[in-house]
Amino acid sequence: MMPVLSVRGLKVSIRTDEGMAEILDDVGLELERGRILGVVGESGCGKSTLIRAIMGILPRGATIDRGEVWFEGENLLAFSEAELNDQVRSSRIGFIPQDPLLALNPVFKVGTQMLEVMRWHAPDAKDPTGPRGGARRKAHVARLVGLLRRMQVPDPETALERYPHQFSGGQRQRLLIAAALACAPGLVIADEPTTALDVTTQHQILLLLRELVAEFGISLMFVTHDFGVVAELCDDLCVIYAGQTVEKGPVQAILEAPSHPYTRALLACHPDRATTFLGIPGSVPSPLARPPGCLFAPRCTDARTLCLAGRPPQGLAPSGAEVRCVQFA
Amino acid sequence: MIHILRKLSRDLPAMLGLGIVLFVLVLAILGPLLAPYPEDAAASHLTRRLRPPSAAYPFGTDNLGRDIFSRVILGARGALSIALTVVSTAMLIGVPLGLIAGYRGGWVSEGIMRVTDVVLAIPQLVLALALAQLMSPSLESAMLALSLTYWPFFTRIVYAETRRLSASLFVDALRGIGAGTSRIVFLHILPNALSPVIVRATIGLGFTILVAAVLGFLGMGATPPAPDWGLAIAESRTYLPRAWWYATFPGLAILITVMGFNLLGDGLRDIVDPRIRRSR
Amino acid sequence: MLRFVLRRCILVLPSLFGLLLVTFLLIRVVPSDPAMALAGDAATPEQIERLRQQYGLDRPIWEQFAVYVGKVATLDLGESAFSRRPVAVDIAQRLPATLALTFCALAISVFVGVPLGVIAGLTHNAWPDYLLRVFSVLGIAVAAFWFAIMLQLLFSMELGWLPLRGELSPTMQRPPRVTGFMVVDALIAGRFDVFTDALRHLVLPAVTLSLGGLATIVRFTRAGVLDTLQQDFVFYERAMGYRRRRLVWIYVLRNSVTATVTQIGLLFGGLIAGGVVVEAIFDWPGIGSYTVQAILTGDRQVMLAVTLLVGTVYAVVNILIDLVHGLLDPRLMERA
Amino acid sequence: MSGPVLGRRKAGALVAGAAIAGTVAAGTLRTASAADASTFVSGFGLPANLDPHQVYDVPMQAMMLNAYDNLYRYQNDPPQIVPWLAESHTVTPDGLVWEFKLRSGIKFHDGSPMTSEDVVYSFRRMLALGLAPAGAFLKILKPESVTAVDPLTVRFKLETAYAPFFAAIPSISIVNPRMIEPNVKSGDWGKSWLASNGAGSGSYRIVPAGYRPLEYLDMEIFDDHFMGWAHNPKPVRKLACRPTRETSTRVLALLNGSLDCTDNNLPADQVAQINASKIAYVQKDMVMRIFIIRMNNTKPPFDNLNARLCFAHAFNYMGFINDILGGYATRDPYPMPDNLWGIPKDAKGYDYDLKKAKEYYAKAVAQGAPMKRPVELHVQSENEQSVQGAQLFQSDLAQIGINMKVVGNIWSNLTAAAAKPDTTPDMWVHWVSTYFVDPENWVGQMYDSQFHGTWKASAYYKNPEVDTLLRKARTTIKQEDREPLYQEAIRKIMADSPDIWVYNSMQLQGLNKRVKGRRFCTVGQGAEMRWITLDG
Repeated sequence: MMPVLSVRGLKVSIRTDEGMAEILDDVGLELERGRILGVVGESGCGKSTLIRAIMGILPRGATIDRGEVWFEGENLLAFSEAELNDQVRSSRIGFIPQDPLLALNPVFKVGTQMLEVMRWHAPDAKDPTGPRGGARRKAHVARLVGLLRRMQVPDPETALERYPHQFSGGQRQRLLIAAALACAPGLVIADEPTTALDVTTQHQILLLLRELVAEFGISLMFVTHDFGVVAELCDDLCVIYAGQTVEKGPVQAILEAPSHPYTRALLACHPDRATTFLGIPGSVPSPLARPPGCLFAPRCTDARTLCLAGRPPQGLAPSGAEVRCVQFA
Repeated sequence: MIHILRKLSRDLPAMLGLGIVLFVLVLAILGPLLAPYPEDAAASHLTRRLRPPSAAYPFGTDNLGRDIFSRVILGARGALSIALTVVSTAMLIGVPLGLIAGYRGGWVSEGIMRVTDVVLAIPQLVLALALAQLMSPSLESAMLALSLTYWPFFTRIVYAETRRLSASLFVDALRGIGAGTSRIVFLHILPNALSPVIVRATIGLGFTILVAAVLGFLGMGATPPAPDWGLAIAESRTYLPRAWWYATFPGLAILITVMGFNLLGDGLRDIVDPRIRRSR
Repeated sequence: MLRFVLRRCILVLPSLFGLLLVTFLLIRVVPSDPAMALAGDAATPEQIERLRQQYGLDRPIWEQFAVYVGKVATLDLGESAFSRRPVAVDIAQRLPATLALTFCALAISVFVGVPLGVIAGLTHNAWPDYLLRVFSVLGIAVAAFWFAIMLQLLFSMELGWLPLRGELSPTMQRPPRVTGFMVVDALIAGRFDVFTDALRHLVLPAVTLSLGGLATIVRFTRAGVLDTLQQDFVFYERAMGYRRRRLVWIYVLRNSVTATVTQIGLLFGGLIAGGVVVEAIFDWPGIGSYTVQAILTGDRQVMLAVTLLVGTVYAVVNILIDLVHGLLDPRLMERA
Repeated sequence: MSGPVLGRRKAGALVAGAAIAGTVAAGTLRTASAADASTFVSGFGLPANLDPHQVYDVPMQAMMLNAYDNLYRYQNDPPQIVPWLAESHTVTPDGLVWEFKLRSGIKFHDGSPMTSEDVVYSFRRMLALGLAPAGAFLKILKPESVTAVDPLTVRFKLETAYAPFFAAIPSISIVNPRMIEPNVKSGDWGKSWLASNGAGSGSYRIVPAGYRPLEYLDMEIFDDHFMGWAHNPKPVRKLACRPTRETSTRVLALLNGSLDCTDNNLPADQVAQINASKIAYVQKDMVMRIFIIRMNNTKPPFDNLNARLCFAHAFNYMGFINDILGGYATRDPYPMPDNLWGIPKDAKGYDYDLKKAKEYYAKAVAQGAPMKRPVELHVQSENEQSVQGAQLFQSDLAQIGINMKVVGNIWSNLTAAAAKPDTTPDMWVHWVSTYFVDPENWVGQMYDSQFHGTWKASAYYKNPEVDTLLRKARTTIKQEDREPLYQEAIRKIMADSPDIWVYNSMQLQGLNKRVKGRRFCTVGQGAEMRWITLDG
């Protein structure tokens, strides 16, 4: 079966004051329909840039040097900004941001913001035969209220009339999940949506997401730095280090037998909640000056001379995971 | 500092501003050496009144036959000194008041900020004109009036910054380890509050030159025969529109100088403003 | 909301009182003799002495101040030593002219400055931004009077499109005074010829006066937009596929104009006093020229009244500004 | 590089301005259709308010000559005092009792007839208010001494003989008590009402709704004026006074036809440009308005005659008059306008001569005068001409070693300061205009020590012989008896050189070429509209 989302060999660099920074070097991942893909990496590894590249919202000065982003059989990189806006964002790819407080516009009512999205991207938005104007808006409101109720937001009818700061953190995240689903997209990208929440709320949100994937028939790309979350939620896993996919495959397989030394080191540090990476000696090479060999080699306990010679190729590990390490080449 | 300069060097308008400011500074310092007719600061030559620009007088001559080019150069010193005097006086008054009001809180703060409000409400021009009357119009009266009306801007900025900083963890920690008030205020809060102050000051320098020119226009600023730019414009009014050069060149001098300070100030603000800094 | 306004209004009173006291003392130390001003050029010393007693100018200063405050409380601003008309009447006649001019200038500043500021912010550190920054600074730095004369030369003399000076053509019959605003009164009287004539007279002074404010508004809007563009919600809104124009002009803009609105409040007070030069060049019959006249003739009652007026306008505008802030950002209203 | 090229390149964007200025000068501009054939748009200044008994200055003269009438009026150039409301007058030989006979059939603007009672009311009102125009009368006339003998005869009984009495009669406007009385508030003689309204009989009627102090004033023709309109078949029917503050606006407005005349103080440097235009020209008229640099004779070194003579020889009179004023003034070395009677034929003033100035400097120093003391010259900042004169003086004084500082000041401060000798500046600059045509207006009030404390006498000059002469001249009735007294006084004053007398003014007024029939007189300065016709 063709994956919903497939990223191949993506390379993105950004012009900075100090020179060209290679944020993404070689990222590849696949997300199958109806599954949940966890994308894991340290902060600064390029996770946000990956999301931005998929959505087509790269910061000024950033260029895609190489690679492909296939979504439902179309190459998103070939889309113009207007096409992305018209045909992809919200309507086909929903987005759940990291910090629900900062992501909502503080000076507009929640309803205004959500309806603004639906006005342009809801399934009936471009339907010339469907209801128009006030009637269509009414339909949108009804759908939103339904969604909010499903998300267990209290008082869903009045919620639309309130401002973001009048909700608690967990409620805001539920609002954003509802917003992501409002236009019935096939794919939802979630950017560390639980980081800002306390542990209990975090757990509730994860449960909710798990249910929604099945209920709404969506595929979910879940970006996080937290292996614990991945273990709880995801079907597949993609580990990114210094702008490269180093290991990808089914979650179960990788967690049981991590193949790449980086994945191993991560899991060794904090098998459950790998939120800090202090356990790995050395530091990530600067994106301004990537060494020629394996990017993890300077920190790798198993590094050999071969590792410094050139970028290691992808190989298949016994666990079934694709791994970027000379051991499996 | 090096960091700021390097950032600045990438900001074209800001570099333009810096260039202008340095140029005016050179004019102010070396003016009498650079002016072709330095004696025209005071002399008058009735036989060559109101000549249009020519090779001998690139900017033309004024109503007393003086070389406008020389007078524009000679005027830089006055313009800069009024700007520097006003802004530094305003800072001397405004910054400490802002620190006190921001750090102390309570009725002291309330009192200071109320007074600041009252002063902000005094129309600057009215005060300047009234003082000009009181002291007989002169550069000094104009400077005093402008200083007396400009300090609240600094008080407000420093007050806001101090309030923000003194609520911060870092100052809390200092208090915790028993640092004295004056130590906290002068060594820790003031340097942190300084960048918006510097930005405001840079823009204020330009602003002051302009208001001084308006006072000159109303006959309340510098007194003749000082080679003051604003005064020259005021004097030129009688001869417009025929003697266009008389108003134009001093006007350009004001325009370029004020522009220089403002571009520099804007550039600095972009660099030191932490919120905008993130984008760069 | 009503409570908020009331509270602010009451807080303004001590400030105005302080303003009045400061101005009163300040004007008292000015050497020109109001009695002499009242008596006129050809007056004899006896005439002057008589006026001094008549107007209580020989009384102690605190007594004069108390009398004055009592009168102000009943809206009696005294009599101009120069025109010998009640100051309140003069101000009532002139204030609409200045307000109309100020308002138009401000409208130009806002409707031109905000879009330009947004464009500058969107094109941060690219050519449009550089150009707009330089031009906005030019707007602040150009001497208003020079610009005014250039406008006169171009639009009144060379092209003949707009009138040179004044508020209304001399041949026009003034409409009956209802609001005092020429443009409004013309409409009330159904006189469209007067209406267009008055509007045409407004253009050049308003454009001249708008320059400084325009530049300020461009700068603050630019800074606000730059600030807002850094916010997470802008990325979120783009990711959600907000239409580009609506994103910028509705969702970003409303978050960006807080500082601009504050500046409008500061500008308004400045414009009223700063209209002096513009009113002089275009012979605009407003408060600015009145103030200069009062200062040149040592007319204390007028100087006091004008200061009080500008202070009041300043305070009122700032209350309005706070209200606008509240409307723009619901969080502020709740905090207040 | 040739001059113009340099200018063009350097001026950059401003070339546009220059080019426009050039075309304006060339006269290729459109004419604004601001005025129609019966509306005259006047650029004369407006008085502080409209009450002729409260204000008396040059703008008031221009206003009241149109809105009000006087018993006698100055006409023509040189000025002659001619019967106006009064058809004749008599005076007793001792000069104490004056009787004026009114014409019959004079109507006020409200249609009511003017009688001698109205004249009595007007003079009593003027005296009761005691403001500017009353200055000449307060000491010699009591309100009850003005009486109506019969409906057409008014009698004035003076306290003492006062020769300038008759000369000052044209300064008093006759007002209509029937319009004023209903508007009187707490015995103010209708002061606040008349400040914004009209109650006269003059050729033009004030339109109260068209008045805003100092900004604009609309007047319309009074068809029933007692002199009739037979002399002028096509008079100005609407008079719109639109004073313009800025010289540049004034000139532009004249050049585009939106002003029919400017005020009388056009700078000489604008003359050529206006004369080059197709629609306007500059009218030059000699008036009686002298320019003086005052010296405070009580402050050293000005208490020393040689010091004063030194200063008097250091001013470049002809340079100032010829170069700065473009020759539009006459050198007037006397304490009086040179076109008035009373000047001694043999009097010779002082010339610009730095060598002589140096000699006097040395003499003054020898007598212990502190010539090294920095002195101040106060000017009226808003008046460009006085500022230029001061700077010229300054640069010459610097050559002979005198340190003079120019101080900008304003009229109200200066007149206040002049009230006491110690607050009066070392030197200051002002003009003395024609309030009434009599030597008393100049030399009499400037150098009689009884006027010390008024700005006119701010030299604080005191010479008992001069006092005696001036006082005698004041109470002597016949001009031929007064003339030698003034001549003698002036000789003595000039010998003492208390002030520096510079010039007598030529007034420059820009006029639209459609303005015909203008009559000039130094009092009113051509503002009397009843003579004017608009061409086309």
